Amino acid sequence: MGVMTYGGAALEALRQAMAADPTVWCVGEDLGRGGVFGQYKGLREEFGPDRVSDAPISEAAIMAAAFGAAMVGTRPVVEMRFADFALCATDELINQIAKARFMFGGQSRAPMVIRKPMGMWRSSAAQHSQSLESWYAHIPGLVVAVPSTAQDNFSMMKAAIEADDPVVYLEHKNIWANEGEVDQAAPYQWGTARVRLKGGDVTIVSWSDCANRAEQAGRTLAAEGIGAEVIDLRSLWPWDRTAVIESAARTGRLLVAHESVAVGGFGAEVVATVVQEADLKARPRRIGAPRALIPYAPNLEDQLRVTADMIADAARELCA
Amino acid sequence: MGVMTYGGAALEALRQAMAADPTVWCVGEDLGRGGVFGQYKGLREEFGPDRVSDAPISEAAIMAAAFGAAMVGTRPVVEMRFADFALCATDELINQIAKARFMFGGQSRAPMVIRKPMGMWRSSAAQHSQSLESWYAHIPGLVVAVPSTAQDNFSMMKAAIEADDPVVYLEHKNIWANEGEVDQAAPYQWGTARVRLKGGDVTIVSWSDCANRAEQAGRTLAAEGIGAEVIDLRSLWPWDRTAVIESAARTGRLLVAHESVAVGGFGAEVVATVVQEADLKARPRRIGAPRALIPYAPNLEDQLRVTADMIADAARELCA
Amino acid sequence: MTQPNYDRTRGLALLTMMERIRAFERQAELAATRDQLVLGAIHLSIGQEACAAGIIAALRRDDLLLSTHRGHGHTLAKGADPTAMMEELLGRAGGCCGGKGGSMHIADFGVGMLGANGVVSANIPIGAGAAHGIKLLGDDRIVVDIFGDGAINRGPFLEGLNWAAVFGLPVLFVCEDNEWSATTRTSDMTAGEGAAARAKSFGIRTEVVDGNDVEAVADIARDLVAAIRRDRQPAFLHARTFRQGGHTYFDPATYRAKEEAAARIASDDPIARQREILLGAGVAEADLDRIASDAWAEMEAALAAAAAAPFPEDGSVFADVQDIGSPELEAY
Amino acid sequence: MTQPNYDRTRGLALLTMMERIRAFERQAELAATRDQLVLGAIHLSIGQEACAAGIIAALRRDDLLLSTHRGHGHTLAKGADPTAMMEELLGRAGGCCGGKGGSMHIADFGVGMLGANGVVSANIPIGAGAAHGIKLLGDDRIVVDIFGDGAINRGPFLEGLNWAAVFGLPVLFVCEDNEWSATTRTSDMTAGEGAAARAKSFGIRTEVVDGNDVEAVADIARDLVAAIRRDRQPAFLHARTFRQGGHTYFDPATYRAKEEAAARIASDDPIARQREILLGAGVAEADLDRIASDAWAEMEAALAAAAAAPFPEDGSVFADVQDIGSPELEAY
Ligand SMILES: Cc1ncc(C[n+]2csc(CCOP(=O)(O)OP(=O)(O)O)c2C)c(N)n1
Ligand SMILES: Cc1ncc(C[n+]2csc(CCOP(=O)(O)OP(=O)(O)O)c2C)c(N)n1
Ligand SMILES: [Mg+2]
Ligand SMILES: [Mg+2]
Repeated sequence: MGVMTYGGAALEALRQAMAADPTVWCVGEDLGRGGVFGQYKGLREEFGPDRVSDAPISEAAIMAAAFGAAMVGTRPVVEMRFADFALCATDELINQIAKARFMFGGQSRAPMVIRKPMGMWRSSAAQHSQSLESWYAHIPGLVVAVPSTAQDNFSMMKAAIEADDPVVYLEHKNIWANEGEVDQAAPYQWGTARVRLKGGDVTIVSWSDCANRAEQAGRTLAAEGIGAEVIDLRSLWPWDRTAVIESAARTGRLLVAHESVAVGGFGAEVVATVVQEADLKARPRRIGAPRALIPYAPNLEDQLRVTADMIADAARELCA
Repeated sequence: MGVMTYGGAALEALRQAMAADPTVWCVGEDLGRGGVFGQYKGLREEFGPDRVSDAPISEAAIMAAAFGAAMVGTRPVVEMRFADFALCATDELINQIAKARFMFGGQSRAPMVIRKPMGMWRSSAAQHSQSLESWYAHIPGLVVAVPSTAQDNFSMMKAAIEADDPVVYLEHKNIWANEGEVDQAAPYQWGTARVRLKGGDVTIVSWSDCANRAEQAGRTLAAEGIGAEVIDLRSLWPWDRTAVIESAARTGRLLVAHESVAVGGFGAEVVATVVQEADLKARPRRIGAPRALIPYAPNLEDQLRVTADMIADAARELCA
Repeated sequence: MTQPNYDRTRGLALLTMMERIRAFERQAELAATRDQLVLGAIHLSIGQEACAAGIIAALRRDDLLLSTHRGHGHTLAKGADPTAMMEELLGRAGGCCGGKGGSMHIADFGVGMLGANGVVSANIPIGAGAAHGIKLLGDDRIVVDIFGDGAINRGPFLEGLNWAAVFGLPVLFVCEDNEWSATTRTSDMTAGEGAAARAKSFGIRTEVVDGNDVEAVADIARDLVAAIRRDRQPAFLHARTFRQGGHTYFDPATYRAKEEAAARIASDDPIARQREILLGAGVAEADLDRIASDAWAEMEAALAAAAAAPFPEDGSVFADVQDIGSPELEAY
Repeated sequence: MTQPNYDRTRGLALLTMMERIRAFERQAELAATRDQLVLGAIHLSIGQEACAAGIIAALRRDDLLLSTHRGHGHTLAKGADPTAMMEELLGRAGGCCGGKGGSMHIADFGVGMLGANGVVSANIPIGAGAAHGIKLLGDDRIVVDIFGDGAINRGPFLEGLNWAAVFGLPVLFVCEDNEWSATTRTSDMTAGEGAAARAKSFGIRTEVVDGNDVEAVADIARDLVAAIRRDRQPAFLHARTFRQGGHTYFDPATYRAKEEAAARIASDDPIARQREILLGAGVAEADLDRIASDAWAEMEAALAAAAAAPFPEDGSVFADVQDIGSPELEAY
């Protein structure tokens, strides 16, 4: 146990994996200097430039080359810098990496971790702020990780590197410095949610940084006597249908909150799945961003933010 | 009025728009010879090579160059050949085209029609068969068209070319030859569904070719005395929330069917929206493809197909 | 007039491989047109056999190969079993991809063939990446990465070549230039002097070869492969050939004058040219004919076997999607 | 030692523009560091002012310009109002993009500046497309499309240049080579001889210029712009310059020796160089100093005005998303 930051926890997991397995390597722009958010700090010094590889500004080639190297038996960790730039490598991820094993009849694997820092972060504007986790959840062949705490960014990074599937690994840019206790021995199982708070009145489902806001809302509600069960999905594929359905069936009320655009967001999947499997006491609710683009001005950016207050308000309405 | 094919109707709408407006032009690979599915047949002869432009195999440049040309006042119709290849131009569509007007504070427009023939079609396998309409519905700035009939492929193509927004125009590859009556004067309003069949027992929502299968299912059900209201959304953004909510509230039963992968599909959005606004008699249902990749072998391909029988079966279960 | 020290054994082997490829392609075409056993598109390499045969003759079995939608010839040359290949085209369980990939995704990892690709140009940086993996693993294999003339107009061409040169990777890029990009003349859509000029701008050793002269292809490929294996640096080969048929088997190629193709076929068919060379080297015509008829018989048998082979089990559609998370959700 | 027919008026105008750009950048930096009024990243073009001033001096106001994340200088040179630009950096309602774009998306369509771009290389084919549009509309404008040295390693570089050459489009591509790609030396990640060699491989007329010599930049730009306007064919300019500061205003650039930058700044600052030329041409030092102090005062006032300007109305976040379909759904 020990306190780590969200960013530092993933760095430590990566460091340990690289020390344990010589086929693990990282590639991306500026990694030699530690990466834009320091996620690779010190790794070049420890493992050398071949295993902590700089790259040309060529997201498509970073993705494709890492895939080629994965097919021959290495285990690349791919850095996309901002999730938005990963769109420059969409054919590579969707048409190649996600499909290769299947379309070649099981002859190949793509054990890759594809890191795409996402989310709103201090006036980064429309091309540096997106959250597209629902896209990846829709694509067969991909695993989708959305860790929200230092503990999970340690255990899930470890699991992602160990996985033989391509893992789209979405860290939230706003919480690199968040601190938390990390038990390095804690097991992680894909598709298991973490119950952040227990409660009997309303089930609040969330992930990524929004799960932190949901927990905060849950604490506020608890102080008011409303028992919110706050579930952090942690991975969107696979996702913990069982935990969510069981909880929603028990509380009879479901609220899903995420930072990304509500229309076509993964919240819709959660709601649609639950209502197919359980009867609720109240109509379920989703909170997400309006279908608007992310602006630069701080006050405008705030218009699109999903806050703990909004989550608490919606939960209160649901329980009213 | 007159009979047209689904493919021919869009061709005629495009021809008329080009004749009426000299700023409308088309660009894509092999267009000079009519396009891979004949969607541009005869246009080069009529309008010349500048306005029916071949292109290098450069989807990213086709998209970006058309966007640049749109910013200076032309109205490009962009051909992506197979929706899958459009993934080579994802940054261009999502980070550039969808965002430009907003991030430049309203200074620019991107009046573009981006044609992406989609869907399963005779053993085209994993890289030539995808349906990713839910992706585009999730992206602010984009209009998403999913026409299913000759009439709609005429009226919606016309409306798409007239629109000042970028329209992702998803035709289904399997139905180019489907015939239907086309009233060229029929008005089309974005975000209005077409009620294919009226009925009081169950609401079936669908779009694209799957709407044809849903209608077929509805006819079968009608013969059995089950009144299915079959709603063809026609566009996914905007989409006809009002019609769907009203119908589902009336029938009390909701089934959504689409060809694309169910997990994270737009069917989830429809279900989640309805249950937030209406109380149903039965738990709603979605039918979509499993989260599996599209195979080559015909019998395997059939495993992923959503058929009229499946839709009818689900509707019967819902009404039981 | 063949050189005095002409290597007949190699010459015959090259012809044999070309005949086998052509016979495979003709049988595949029959499977599609006569037998209606192929539903998806297939892209034939008739007229381009010298590239496959000549280049891949220079490789070891453990070397790696990546190819395009027009990849049957390359796959066969790398050593894949024609029956398994034909089964793949027919979507059968015994196909080299279990019937899941079909013609455009044909692959046989057992012989180092890491897949045909349905997305033009996509295999270029993936191949560079396979070479990157080899470099990290530290062995002495090399990669051959084949693509068409149309592929040089997509970004992955630039990104893949730059990558290979920057990291010093053992990969031979081959532009198999058949002059056509589907129904468009590639030259109409390509600026500058094309593939070789672009490759040189990355500082990569670049050679141009008559891609219908299988001996010339084999010679230059041998040199380039040896240099790559020794120096661990990329190289580039621009092989000029000609697509004798349509883009797909069902494309009648009405957009080009029939005479154009006919003249090229008559004057510049790689198999006919190699037969001439071998006749000049004293090989009996009957021996050459036997090579052709053996190849034909082999591929006829491959098609017959494939046509009789079972389709995949329905449930296999859920296999090999991924380990984590079930692709099959009962709910839908 | 200036040439006898040296054009002092032009020389002073070029200096003035460079001083204005530098003053704008310094004020922007103060806004970020001293005043904490800029939340997002800003990328300063200090040391690179000669490219902006020299190239854009050759343009008409109705010509078009596209730029990158490091686009303040280009935008100012094209004629944008510095107060509106500063307001944009501070996210204010009066910003040239209404506060929605910020530094990385700065644009002023009124003066033909079609936007900075946050995605490296993305503006290359978009600029080619703007020229394509001009060709279709049939007028005589031209497009200047500026990008960095790092951008030549992304696919859009190839696709955009090929496009412009194939379609014969009036566009001047400018690689403003400051030697750095964020924290990486571009030369370490770039194969071959770089930008000019690649451009030539597309058969595009290509020139290389000392990008810190504003007179040389202006001369070559004038020639290239005239040729493009006349011949309606693309051209390429590789301008060598140097990024004096970090990648963003908050990057201390610890990855390069302080002495390296210091030496370059001392010996090769474009403003200092142009002052030398003008002094040599007999302009009084006091006149040159006045140009600098006027520029400083202008930009100080721009920052003061911007800092006092109102933020956008909250509701404007829903404006200009699209016409069809409301961005604001009450349900969520
Ligand atoms: C990215 C992409 N765009 C378009 C296509 C459609 N397409 C398939 S083959 C082909 C022509 C390719 O030409 P070339 O690279 O010269 O290969 P060839 O077919 O001549 O072997 C095209 C455009 C594709 N498969 N992928
Ligand atoms: C596609 C993409 N990848 C990565 C980045 C992150 N990034 C921003 S600027 C930059 C360096 C660009 O170098 P160069 O093109 O030389 O321009 P300069 O910053 O030197 O002006 C990088 C890598 C980006 N904006 N877009
Ligand atoms: Mg070709
Ligand atoms: Mg630079």
